[in-house]
Amino acid sequence: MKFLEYQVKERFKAAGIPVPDGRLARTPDEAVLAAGALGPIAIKAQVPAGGRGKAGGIKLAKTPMEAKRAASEILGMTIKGFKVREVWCETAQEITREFYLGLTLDRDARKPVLILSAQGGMEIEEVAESHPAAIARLHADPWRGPLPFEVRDLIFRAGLGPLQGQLAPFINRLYALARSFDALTIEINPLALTRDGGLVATDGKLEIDENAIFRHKDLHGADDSDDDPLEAEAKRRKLTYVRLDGSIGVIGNGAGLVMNTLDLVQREGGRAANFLDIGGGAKAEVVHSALELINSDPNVKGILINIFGGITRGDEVARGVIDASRDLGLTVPLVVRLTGTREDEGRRLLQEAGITPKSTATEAAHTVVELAREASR
Amino acid sequence: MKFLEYQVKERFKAAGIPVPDGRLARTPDEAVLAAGALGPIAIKAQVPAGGRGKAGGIKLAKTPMEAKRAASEILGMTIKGFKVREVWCETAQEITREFYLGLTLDRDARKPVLILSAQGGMEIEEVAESHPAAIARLHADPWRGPLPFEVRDLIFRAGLGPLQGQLAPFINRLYALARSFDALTIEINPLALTRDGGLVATDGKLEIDENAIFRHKDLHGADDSDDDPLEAEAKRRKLTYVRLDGSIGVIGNGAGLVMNTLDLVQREGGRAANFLDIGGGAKAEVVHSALELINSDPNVKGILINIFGGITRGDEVARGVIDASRDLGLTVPLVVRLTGTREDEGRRLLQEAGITPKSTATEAAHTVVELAREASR
Amino acid sequence: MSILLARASRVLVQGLTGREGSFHTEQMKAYGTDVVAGVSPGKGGSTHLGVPVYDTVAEAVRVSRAEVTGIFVPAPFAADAIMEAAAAGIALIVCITEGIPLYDMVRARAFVLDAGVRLIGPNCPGLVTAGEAKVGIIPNHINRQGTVGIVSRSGTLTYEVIQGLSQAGCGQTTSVGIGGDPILGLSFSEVLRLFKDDAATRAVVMIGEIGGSDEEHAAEEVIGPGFGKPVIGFISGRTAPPGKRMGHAGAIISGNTGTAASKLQALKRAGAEVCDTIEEVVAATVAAVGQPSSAAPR
Amino acid sequence: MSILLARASRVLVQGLTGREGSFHTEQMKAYGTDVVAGVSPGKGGSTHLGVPVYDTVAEAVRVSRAEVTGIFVPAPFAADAIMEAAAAGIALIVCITEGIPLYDMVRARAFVLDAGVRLIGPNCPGLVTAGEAKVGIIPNHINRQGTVGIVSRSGTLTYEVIQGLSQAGCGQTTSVGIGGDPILGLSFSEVLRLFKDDAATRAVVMIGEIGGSDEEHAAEEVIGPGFGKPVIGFISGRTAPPGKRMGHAGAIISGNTGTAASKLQALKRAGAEVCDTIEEVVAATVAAVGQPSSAAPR
Repeated sequence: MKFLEYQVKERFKAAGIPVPDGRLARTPDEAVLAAGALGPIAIKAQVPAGGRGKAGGIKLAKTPMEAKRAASEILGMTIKGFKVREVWCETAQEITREFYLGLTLDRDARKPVLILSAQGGMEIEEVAESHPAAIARLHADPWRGPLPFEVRDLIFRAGLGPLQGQLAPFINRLYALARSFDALTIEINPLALTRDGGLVATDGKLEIDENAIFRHKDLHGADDSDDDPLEAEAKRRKLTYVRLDGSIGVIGNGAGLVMNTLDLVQREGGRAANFLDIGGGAKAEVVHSALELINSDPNVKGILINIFGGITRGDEVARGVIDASRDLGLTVPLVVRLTGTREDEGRRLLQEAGITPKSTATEAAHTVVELAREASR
Repeated sequence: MKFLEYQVKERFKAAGIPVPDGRLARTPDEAVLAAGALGPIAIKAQVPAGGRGKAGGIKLAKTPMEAKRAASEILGMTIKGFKVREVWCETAQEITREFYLGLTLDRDARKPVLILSAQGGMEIEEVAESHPAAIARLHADPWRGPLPFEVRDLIFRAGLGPLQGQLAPFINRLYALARSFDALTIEINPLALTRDGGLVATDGKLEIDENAIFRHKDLHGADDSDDDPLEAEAKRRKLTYVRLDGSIGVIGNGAGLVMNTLDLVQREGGRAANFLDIGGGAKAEVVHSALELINSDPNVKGILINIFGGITRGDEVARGVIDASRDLGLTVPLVVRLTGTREDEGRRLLQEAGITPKSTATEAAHTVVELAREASR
Repeated sequence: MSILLARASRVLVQGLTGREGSFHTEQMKAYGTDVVAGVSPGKGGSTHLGVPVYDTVAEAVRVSRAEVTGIFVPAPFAADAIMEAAAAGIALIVCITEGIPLYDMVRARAFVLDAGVRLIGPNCPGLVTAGEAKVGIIPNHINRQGTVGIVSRSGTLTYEVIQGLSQAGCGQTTSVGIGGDPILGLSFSEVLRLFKDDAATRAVVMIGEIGGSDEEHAAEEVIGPGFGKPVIGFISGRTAPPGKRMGHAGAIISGNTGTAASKLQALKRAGAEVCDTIEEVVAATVAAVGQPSSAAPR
Repeated sequence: MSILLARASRVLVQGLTGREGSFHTEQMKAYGTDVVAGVSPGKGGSTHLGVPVYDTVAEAVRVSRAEVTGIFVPAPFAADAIMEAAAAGIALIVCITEGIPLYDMVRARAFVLDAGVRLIGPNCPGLVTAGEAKVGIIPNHINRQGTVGIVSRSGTLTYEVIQGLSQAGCGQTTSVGIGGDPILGLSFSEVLRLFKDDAATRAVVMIGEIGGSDEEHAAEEVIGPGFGKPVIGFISGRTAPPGKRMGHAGAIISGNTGTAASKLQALKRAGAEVCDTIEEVVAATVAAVGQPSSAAPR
């Protein structure tokens, strides 16, 4: 789950991490009110994507009139596919230096890692590549968290020793926030040193582990798929779905198998319209729901279902396919490959319903690409 | 730092551990009001000591009139040297079983240990000795705390598996409370199972690590020395003081050395009037303050100062002794033994002030006992 | 011979009485696995599917002397189940459960490491020593006893490879699905080292996927001239669009490592034979082990 | 020879620039200790008492190759200082600080144990290898080189014994004050084992006190026929009134151990010579090592 900048800053503030004063505006007039209340402000497009600045999604406004003009320009823009519906108006900061502070899970080290750099701002990834020594890292023990001496050491290694007293609580609060929200990634960038010597989080990112959402049922993040009705619908159906740019609808169980199915479709000269993983142990209704979703995509010219059951049972899959075929009145060719747990029963059910399953994924991919090509002629 | 029952229960309640409803009463009339509001109540003397029940400090009252009589009897009692100034009036519980749940620091294991027994109540120490298997223990890793499976295992080992769902949160909250208050000991005894199937803490104890008081500056515990003016005064002066029943005032640095000085005084036929450890690195003012305290004790017939300086410096001690002798106009014999760091300077200062220090503790103990005996004649 | 699991292994099932636990315990028993105990807190003292049930793993291990556990408990409780097994002295933990919060796994993995215990998974299909025993959910009928070791990050692709090899007459020693989550127990490197030391294993098939850099590390640290056995490699997700997430966070592409290209290159550099399809994997493996194993399929 | 500390030991001081740190660093240097670095966060790059100061222990160790540290930082920060030293690869940590919260110490001690590092203290006087080096606050002039090892829980009583022995012409190998806190690093058992293996140590004086059961454990586990050297024991606090205890938890855990009687009995049973006064300890030790050491006092 991802969050918009202002949602992240609300959480920072609640966790004791200073952020600039700000207000949300959905219209240019609301931005005028914000400028009236706050003085000179930065007006920032609220979209769940990076690179807003370069796209013109951030503007400074010294007066309410300037705020109106800037907000008018930004509201309604499309940035990386996301329409700007809200802007965050916050007190403009007099910044003397910009740092980077982030936390992510390092899958190789299998630990959370805190990252601190005296060279913050937009180019942090470039810094990481060109001056790796400018990026100080601290792998926290997952039980102990970052200890005071480790945080001190991190700060001195980043060359920020003189700011130790101010930075250490920032780092501890960031870690506590990450833990309490099961954050996969949390970033303060830039972490700004202002003219008056204070530290303030002028931008932030937060992404929460979807697996841990059951612990955070009251959290509402950014809807990062609201501009794609199919992705939104898939989310509602709790299906792991990603839209792609081809014409073969792909349904499978297990990310590796689905990814491999995409590869096979491409080898056969086709291109997948989507990635859809029904996961392990899916019931007939899930298969039904997945087929219904794919069938509603006008780009789809053929559907490939590739199931190798372990925890998923062949009979459940077959029932879902049969019911969906009957209920949906499919007009595009459907190719099913079914093997694994309860394979015999599943295949028998399919045969009885007039669907002949393929026995290998390659054969199934070949057939669906062929049939889709014929159907399109 | 120790707490009275009602102070402990306030903390339990704040930590989510259920306790009976109750009110504090300082007069029999307040107890009447409590009985009016709560119905049948238990009236319990609030003193920082165990064994109240046997001493008659706990009575049941079914009516306000009974409450008045019971409170009149209990208020003003003296239990283990503590005068009863307050009673806690709480809703009488219909108890079907009594368990024991406690936490302490196990110095041998060097870990916190949770203790759970299905046989709670007053006789828990006897149970520990006669049926050690009836006492289940869990040594928690100090970083991880008790993990869910460990708590489950503790409950099953105590034979309380059927109450697992209710007990586990109790145990977790008790541990969290101990950690957040730096508790050396925390106990729920009895932990009562009531007729309606609920668990409630009907009595509790809490003792906090004095070394961690700097983290809990807003905490106010039971003043467990308020009946001894000298102990109260020592507390105000931040001196480690324990009143004993002899006549030789003893001042030393380091608990081991002071304890050994008590042993030596006894060997020489005297008895110490107190234990007073000025600790490591004491300044002249601390020595002055300690001497002033001991001199104010009418039981003291002779004073023995035994200092072996490591982090404590002989010159500082000497200055404190000299200033105090001058300011206080001591009327009882004073014997000083001084050696260790800056011994020469300290001894020289004392000599100049007319005090001849002894060089061994045995000699000093012998001398002070002799002089005190002579002075008492 | 084989690695990690054998006919004599005494197996515990955590979450035995649940729906998945019950179904797959029956399958494991049908395959010949010696399931000696189950754990379901509060159901201690009962029997389920002919297996005695205990309240805690500690008690189950004390009584049954189980050495291996298969975990089928729901995701919110699975990390705790892993740690319970590690603390009770289980030597090999196989966690099938999918969807465990990553911070839970980070802690559980540190715990397991401290305890010196092996963990496979989570979010994995488990492992089979062909013809001997199975812990997990790999379908029984596809395995065939032989000389090929399999290690894979993908559950379902593992089945593809096993089935393909078995149908080609090329059996397996042990097939290990290490799981697709970002935070895992055993890595490719660790399983490959075990195969290296297993006399019965004559070739190893390694099925990776995009994300992370475990494949790269295995290529650099383990595969190579010293490995002494042919390694046939395959990476799925080559046509996945960069940056989009594919189900497991494991497929997030990070930095320059983690891409299919980086992994394929590392495998080639280490001397592994890299294939484009599962069919090619099967063909290359059959060629590598000489002739099809003569053992009967089961 | 000696244990734990020698003339060649490279010593770091944490809290070097503080009042106590400064005073005792001067004393340590005066005794001949090789103080190679100090740590005071924020003062890195400066020099204090001729010793280079660093911001972190990691940096100090990297540059100075310090192996032993003496900690003189205030109680609220001392547990963190201990862990910093352990993480930086220091082999022996000596924590003088008094008044460290017990939960802090419980955690720090677990950390130190995980790191495989030795900790002496806290709330201890440190140690001296007579004539070679000192870390801590034991007065310099009382030590005399010889053949007696001393291990003690009491700070000031340690000085009594050292001085008594030295004045009787009976020098020491190493004198170790393990500290009087409930949660300690090295126990009596561990130090006694070191003395057992030290060829130069011909007898050991052990100064215990009431509370805990470290003395009992040492008597049962280490002292005894296998120890091979005379042990002279002393327990202080025999006339101390029993503590005012709240609750039962402490009694459930420690039962009847911890009293002076229990400790004296355990020591006697193990064959230690138990004394009533420090003078008796000195006399018994002189008798045990035969004749006074001939080394000059220093």
